[in-house]
Amino acid sequence: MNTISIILFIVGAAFDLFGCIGLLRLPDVYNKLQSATKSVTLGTCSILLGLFIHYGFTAVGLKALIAIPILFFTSTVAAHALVRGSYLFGVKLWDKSVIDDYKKVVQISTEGKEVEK
Amino acid sequence: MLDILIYILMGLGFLCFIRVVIGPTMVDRMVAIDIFGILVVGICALLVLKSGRTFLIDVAIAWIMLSFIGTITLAKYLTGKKLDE
Amino acid sequence: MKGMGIIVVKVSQIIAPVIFLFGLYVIVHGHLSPGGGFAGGVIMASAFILQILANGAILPKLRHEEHGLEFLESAAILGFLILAGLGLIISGSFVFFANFINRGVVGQLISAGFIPIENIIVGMEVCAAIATIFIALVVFKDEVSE
Amino acid sequence: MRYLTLFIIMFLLWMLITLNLALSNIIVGLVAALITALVFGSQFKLNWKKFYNPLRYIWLLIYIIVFVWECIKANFDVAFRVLSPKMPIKPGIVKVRTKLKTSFARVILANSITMTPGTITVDVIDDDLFIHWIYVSSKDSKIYTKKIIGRFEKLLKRIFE
Repeated sequence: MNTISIILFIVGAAFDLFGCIGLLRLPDVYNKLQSATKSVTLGTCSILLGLFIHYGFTAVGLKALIAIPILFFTSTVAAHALVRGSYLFGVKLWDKSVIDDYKKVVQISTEGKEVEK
Repeated sequence: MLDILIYILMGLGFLCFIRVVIGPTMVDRMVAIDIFGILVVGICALLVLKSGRTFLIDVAIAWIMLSFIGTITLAKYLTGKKLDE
Repeated sequence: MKGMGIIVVKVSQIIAPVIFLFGLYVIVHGHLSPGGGFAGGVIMASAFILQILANGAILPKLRHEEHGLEFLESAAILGFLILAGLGLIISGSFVFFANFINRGVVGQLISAGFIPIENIIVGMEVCAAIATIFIALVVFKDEVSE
Repeated sequence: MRYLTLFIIMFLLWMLITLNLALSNIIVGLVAALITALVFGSQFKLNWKKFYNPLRYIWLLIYIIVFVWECIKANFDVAFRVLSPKMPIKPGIVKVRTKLKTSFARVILANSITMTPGTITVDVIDDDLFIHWIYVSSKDSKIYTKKIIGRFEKLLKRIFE
């Protein structure tokens, strides 16, 4: 087996490990998404890249290469949708958060809708 | 070597299940399920090398897409609780 | 603040055709690799579900789509029966679902007799049925709550 | 023309995932791409002329290299924050104003920000991006605007506008 692909597999598994530790340790939903989604996605992309390097330009290797952009797009959009959904659902930011600019916009839009009704 | 990596990833999936069980709110559980979906893709990619069955990469791609749609549905439930908006 | 926002809408325009094409790939290669009609049909239907989730459903338009999907579903079942009956008539062995087309070489794309055709019909049927179920859940929920 | 662009992209994708130059495969791929283009063509609302400009693909390659480098760098930063026992995090949601005009470029910018560890896009409203940041290092809007999107914005302007 190829040395480069083994290194990529190990790096990928390590990133997955960081992500899952973050999922268990960090305090609130937003920070969990910060660490977990991105570390795990990057780790899985690294594993797929290792698969591509091992198989080269065959059917399996190219499928692994195509899976990388699809995984990037889908996992980013899923993370964004979860963050926006949980904010609109009413999950509060962590107590020690420094700044919150989004609160005003949500308040304005929801109050405006109540006036319309 | 590959065996150890596959076992590590399966253990990480178990960590996600711990978060699903103890997660204080509903959103925590959703995040853990999302992460579990991405981990399974990595396990599938490693199993291709381990077992030599090349169709498992198809399974991985299909899993990416279906897990994406599942997460979008959960997020849609969070935003409005109504599907037709 | 209602709805899904611009990011999901824009990305679903790119991802949905890819999902649909992958479903077609799974269906067409059903006799060569695992998968086949049912799995591919579910993947194809999920592309439509993604569109509805992202853009939001306008009820009259959805009712219109539902009629088309019902027609497709019925047509697929009819085609399946016709195919099975043709096997009974043409093959001469009086077996329902007899494989009456030349089977070709194992491992090539066009082989295995009528199994690819049957896979395509099953895929159409499953895609139409699952999309119909989803649309019905959206539409009827509104009618019940009224 | 929109339909034709979608058809060409789908056919190339089909040839990549099957990787088989037999005649039967090409015919099946053409039919599959045609069905996909007919079903989803009306919802494919991107500007098709931009797909036929080869210069944009070169900038796209440069952008991917820059993006992957930033991604790896930031990922080690987040890994350090997660693993260190004190957890030095200082989260908050900041507002960033972007100069990009087309909505697709804004979406790609938001996705890039989401994929860089440490920052995640909460919403895009007109010109404003709302970003959840795991370590808010300064509260001056000019400094953090440059720090978050300065490295992507110029390249994206060349690719998508």
